[in-house]
Amino acid sequence: MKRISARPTSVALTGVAIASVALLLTACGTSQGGGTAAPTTAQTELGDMEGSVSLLAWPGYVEDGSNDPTVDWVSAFEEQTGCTVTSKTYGTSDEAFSLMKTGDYDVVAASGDASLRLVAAGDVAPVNTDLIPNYDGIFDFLKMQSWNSVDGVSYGIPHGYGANLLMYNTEVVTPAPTSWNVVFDKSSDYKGAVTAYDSPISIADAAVYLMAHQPELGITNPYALDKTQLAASVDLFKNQRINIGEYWSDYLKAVQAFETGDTVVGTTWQVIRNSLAEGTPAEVVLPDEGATGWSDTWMIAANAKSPNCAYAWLDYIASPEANAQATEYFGEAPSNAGACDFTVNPDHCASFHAGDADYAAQIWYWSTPIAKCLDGRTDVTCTDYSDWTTAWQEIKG
Amino acid sequence: MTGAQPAIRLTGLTKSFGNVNAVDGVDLDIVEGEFFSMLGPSGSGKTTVLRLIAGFEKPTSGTISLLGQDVTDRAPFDRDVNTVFQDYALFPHMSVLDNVAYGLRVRGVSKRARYEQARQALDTVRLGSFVDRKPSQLSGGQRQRVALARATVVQPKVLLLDEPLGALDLKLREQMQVELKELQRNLGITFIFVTHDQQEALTLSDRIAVFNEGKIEQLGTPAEIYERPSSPFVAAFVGTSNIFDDTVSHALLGRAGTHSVRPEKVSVTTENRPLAADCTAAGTLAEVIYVGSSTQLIVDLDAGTRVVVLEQNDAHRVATTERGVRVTIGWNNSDIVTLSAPAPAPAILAPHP
Amino acid sequence: MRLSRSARGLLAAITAVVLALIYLPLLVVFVNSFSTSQNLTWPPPGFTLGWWAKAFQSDGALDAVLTSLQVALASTAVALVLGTLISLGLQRFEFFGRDAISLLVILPIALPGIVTGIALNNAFRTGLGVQLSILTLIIAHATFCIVTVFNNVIARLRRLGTSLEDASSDLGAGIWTTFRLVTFPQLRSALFAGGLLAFALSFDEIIVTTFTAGSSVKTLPLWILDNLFRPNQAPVVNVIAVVLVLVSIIPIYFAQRIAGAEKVVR
Amino acid sequence: MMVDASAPPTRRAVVPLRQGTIARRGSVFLSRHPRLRLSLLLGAPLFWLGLVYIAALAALLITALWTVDSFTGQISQTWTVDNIVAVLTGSLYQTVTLRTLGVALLVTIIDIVIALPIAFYMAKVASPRAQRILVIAILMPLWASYLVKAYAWRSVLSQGGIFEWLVSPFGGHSPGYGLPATIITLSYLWLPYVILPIYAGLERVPDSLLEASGDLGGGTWSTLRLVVLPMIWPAIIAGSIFSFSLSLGDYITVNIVGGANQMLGNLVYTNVGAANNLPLAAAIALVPILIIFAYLAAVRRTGALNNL
Repeated sequence: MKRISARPTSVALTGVAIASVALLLTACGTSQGGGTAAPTTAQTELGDMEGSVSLLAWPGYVEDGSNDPTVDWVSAFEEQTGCTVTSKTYGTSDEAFSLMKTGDYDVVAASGDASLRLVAAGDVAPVNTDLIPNYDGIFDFLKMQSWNSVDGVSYGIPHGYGANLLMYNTEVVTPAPTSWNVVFDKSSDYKGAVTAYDSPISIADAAVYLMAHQPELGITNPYALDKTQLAASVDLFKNQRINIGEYWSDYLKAVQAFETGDTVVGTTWQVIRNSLAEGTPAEVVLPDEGATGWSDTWMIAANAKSPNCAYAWLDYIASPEANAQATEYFGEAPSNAGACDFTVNPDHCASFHAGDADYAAQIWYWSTPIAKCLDGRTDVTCTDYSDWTTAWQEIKG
Repeated sequence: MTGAQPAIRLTGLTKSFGNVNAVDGVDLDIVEGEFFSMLGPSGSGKTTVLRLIAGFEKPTSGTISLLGQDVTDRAPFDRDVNTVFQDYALFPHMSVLDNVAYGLRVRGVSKRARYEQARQALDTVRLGSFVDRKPSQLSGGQRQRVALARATVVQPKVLLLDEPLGALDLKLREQMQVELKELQRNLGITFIFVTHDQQEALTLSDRIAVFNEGKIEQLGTPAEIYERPSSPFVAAFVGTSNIFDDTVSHALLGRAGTHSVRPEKVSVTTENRPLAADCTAAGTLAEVIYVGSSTQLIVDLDAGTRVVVLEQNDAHRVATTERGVRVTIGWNNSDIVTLSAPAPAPAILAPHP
Repeated sequence: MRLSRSARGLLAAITAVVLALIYLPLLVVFVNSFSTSQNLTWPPPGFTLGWWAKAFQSDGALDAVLTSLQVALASTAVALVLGTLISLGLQRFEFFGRDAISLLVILPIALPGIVTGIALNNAFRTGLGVQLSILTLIIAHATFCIVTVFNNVIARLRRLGTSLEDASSDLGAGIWTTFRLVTFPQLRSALFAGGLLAFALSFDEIIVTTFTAGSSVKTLPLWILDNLFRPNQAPVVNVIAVVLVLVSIIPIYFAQRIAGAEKVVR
Repeated sequence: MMVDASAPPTRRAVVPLRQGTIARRGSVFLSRHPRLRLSLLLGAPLFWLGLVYIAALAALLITALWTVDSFTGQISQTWTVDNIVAVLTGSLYQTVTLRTLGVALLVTIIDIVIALPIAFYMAKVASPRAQRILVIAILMPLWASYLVKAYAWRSVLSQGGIFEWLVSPFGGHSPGYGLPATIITLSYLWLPYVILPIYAGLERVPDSLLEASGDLGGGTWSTLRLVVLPMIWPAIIAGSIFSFSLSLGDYITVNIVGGANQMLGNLVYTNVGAANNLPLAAAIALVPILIIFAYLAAVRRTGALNNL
């Protein structure tokens, strides 16, 4: 949902969603090595600052105080580096992809799907992490992952991440659930008060559940579903549908519904839990089956006009202070371990499980489902994002 | 009536709306300086002719000349004629003064000069003290005079008036008739006046064209039109007429054709009393209607037709007021008008004016 | 019409109830703008003026209002010109295809916004290969705003008839002069009313806007949409809405006065 | 005598008509060529509507006959009616179409029923002053953002919300989020757009007609039914076009208060906004287009199209 969910993380999801453009991923995906067009060499040393830098990011990743005077981490960067920041926000990954083609931007914050497309199209350059001192502070489990590197070459700096958790009303849902079964097999207990995230990508939530509960389906990656596996996931959601009160696509809706009691159980984000009015009887849990989640990456344009300022921005936004500000503002876990010392809320990192590698390991980060199975299977064709979209619409009916 | 060339010359003027000929081959010369009326019932084409002259409509065929110049294809703003509209069409957002000065304004006359002239024109119609009013603040008669001032201040060669008195009440209308005549005489410009009121046309005009079904039925001075109507239509439309068709004419007058006699030309007396008339007929008094200065008598003739008689209420009036009384009526041969066309049957009573 | 007392009373009562219903949600908005809840939950847990203070410091909101004003003014201006032209053409001329044209004018408002939105989006991007921008947004808005101007102007022209224009032309004014001095002054209030509706339509439009605005163009509805989903901004949005409602009294009041004044004159 | 005879006949120098200026010549030329005048008037707007709008619509409809290559994500321009067949035969689309149509019709009916008495009160009962205030009162909510109002209804209709609080003394309950909430909210949003044309229509009904009907013995109801209703019918239809078509294409309100329901707008939106499947979205968009065209064709004869 492009506008309905303008919050960056959800928009990021949309980005994932939109990138059913599978060609590049397929042809040049991680398993097969870097795209031919992509520059394979990164800058080796830094020069003088150019005086300005142009950023392309999800709304809210680059805040200069114009929306809220107290939310500003751009001014400090400008003072430190002398690089004046001009920023533009985008609404979908497709938009980001085509905007990068204009060559007007030095830096882009890309979601898991767009990032690889940009690499394959040669629009972004490898990033020499040696030139970014703050890279050292990034959690190791976020480095060199499939969505930010190609063939062992880093293409960017991780920004923030989060999981799609299970939230429940502690007064209604007892005992405290540890499994997604409260929203799937047992959802009828809470008829009319169950919620789910309104996006085709949510189908992966069911797939994660099925991985644990129906191993005979052979799901190994929730984003690589063949027809049978998709059908099983869809069935799970169709059974849930009759018990759904409403789907949510923006967290204000979710927050309100939990506060008023219109909703008692369903998928959520940590930030939603944290936004609930004090005294709301609701808790979140990362169920035993694991969960889906997201992670975004800062990248540098292949033909950046101001590569040095760009490097400076990547370093700055990865710094504990800035990383803390940006990720806390949007309610996601910071990527820099040191960020936890700089959050306004001292419990921010704890509540978002930042740096908890075990926790992070249970997260299946959003990827775009494509026909060529992401889990490496070659004997079947996987369902792609448009199949998922159709399926999701049919689930909603 | 000076100019050798007519102020307006219409040649074969035709205007069709769809397959209806609103104006059907009108040829007409209007002399410079005359007060010319176009008279006819509604739908007879008189207003369309006026709009054609003004340029609001384009003729289907035929030409219009203004002082010898062919203006058929000219736009209204390109013709030296001005119009006083039936609804006056005063600009509601302008003051009276601005309304009157409008024609001068679009001619590029300076503000001072045009206001000066407009004031003068308003003085002429005795509205000098109303210059700052809006048209909506004026009475009907005042608006009418503003419209006149507005149309005349630019000194048109020809002034077109489209039933300008139609919206006024009787008293005001009679007053305005006099004023119009005066104005025309003072300005010395050609007036073309459209009306369906025969009385008005007779009162004001130098000449009248009677319109019927898009054609000119008769053209002449008021006296000619009234005294010598050329057709049953004219006889019936202008004033009241007793129209005798072929059969009745035979019986009463002993001639063939259609004839008419004006009610006031018919004398009446009680039966058996002598009547000085070329021709007499006997009948019964059917109705007596008192109309103020005169009395209208309706007589059923033995010959089988009904005749209207108008008697002045003066000293000589025969006081025949009882219905059912036997009477003799009579008229002089010179008062019989031969109408060219056969009378429409049944043709007995013309509409009362 | 002579209505019985009870009938008049009933009508008045219905009107009052519906007005109350109309203002109930606005009251909620108003109250929430002072609520300490960040999530617009009811009943409000506490009172604060903080959102009002925040709203007036928000450059983003101010920029968005300015952008919306720009877009609404520009598209209203275009709609005024095009709407007037069409009305003059359709009302003052007889020709084949008039009905088709009036249907064409109505279509952009009659078809759902999402249809108009994706059609224009597709046409701009793939058909013409233009980048979406504030210009494409203005084009889109003007397209569906034409109808409000058209309706008001053509109704006025119909009522006006042609006699004033005839009179002007008769007095020697050319086509343009007649329009400038006679027709236009008579259309002014109709243009104002149509323009006001067009402005309101454009100012609050979100669906077509979503599909036709360039990514850097943030109109007020888009800003609101963005910010409604930031819990710490939602009450600020309420403040903006309250301010807009209050400010809107001014143009509506003037429109009413013009219309009222005309009614007296006629 | 009213004409001032003492004033000399005003024989001023005749001011000639201005000739020869360019504007003048243009006027003369144009007045001789009404077709040209017409094309000058309609040229720009028709260019705009035809090229910008109709061409865009046509292009969209053509797109419905193409497919998206799921491998490249590009639109492949091979002709196929698969999308249209899918929309026409798919049970999902049928269900959603019926739901959307039902919502739009209900919203329209509710709005008309509410608007009629208010508009009547405004136009025929209220004093001119009250009339002016009422018009302002009806117009003002239009300026509170659509989104803000939809969210306000979300708040009103929530559990423990104002609605619940108002009706619970009478044993009522909030309908919660779902289709009833959607209908309520949409009715609310479009109500001013329905009241205004009906009010304008009623204002055009002269009081003398109502009096004439009353004079001829028509009771209040028969006057309303036989005289007023036929006269304002076009205005009612005009209002209904707003509420009907705005409801038909809505996808935001149903997201906010509609619970788990989706309408046609959501299907279009999801396909174009998220799934990047413009051809399918275009095919779905055909449904509301057809419905609206059928509606317009049906109401055309009432003259409502001239009364929007």
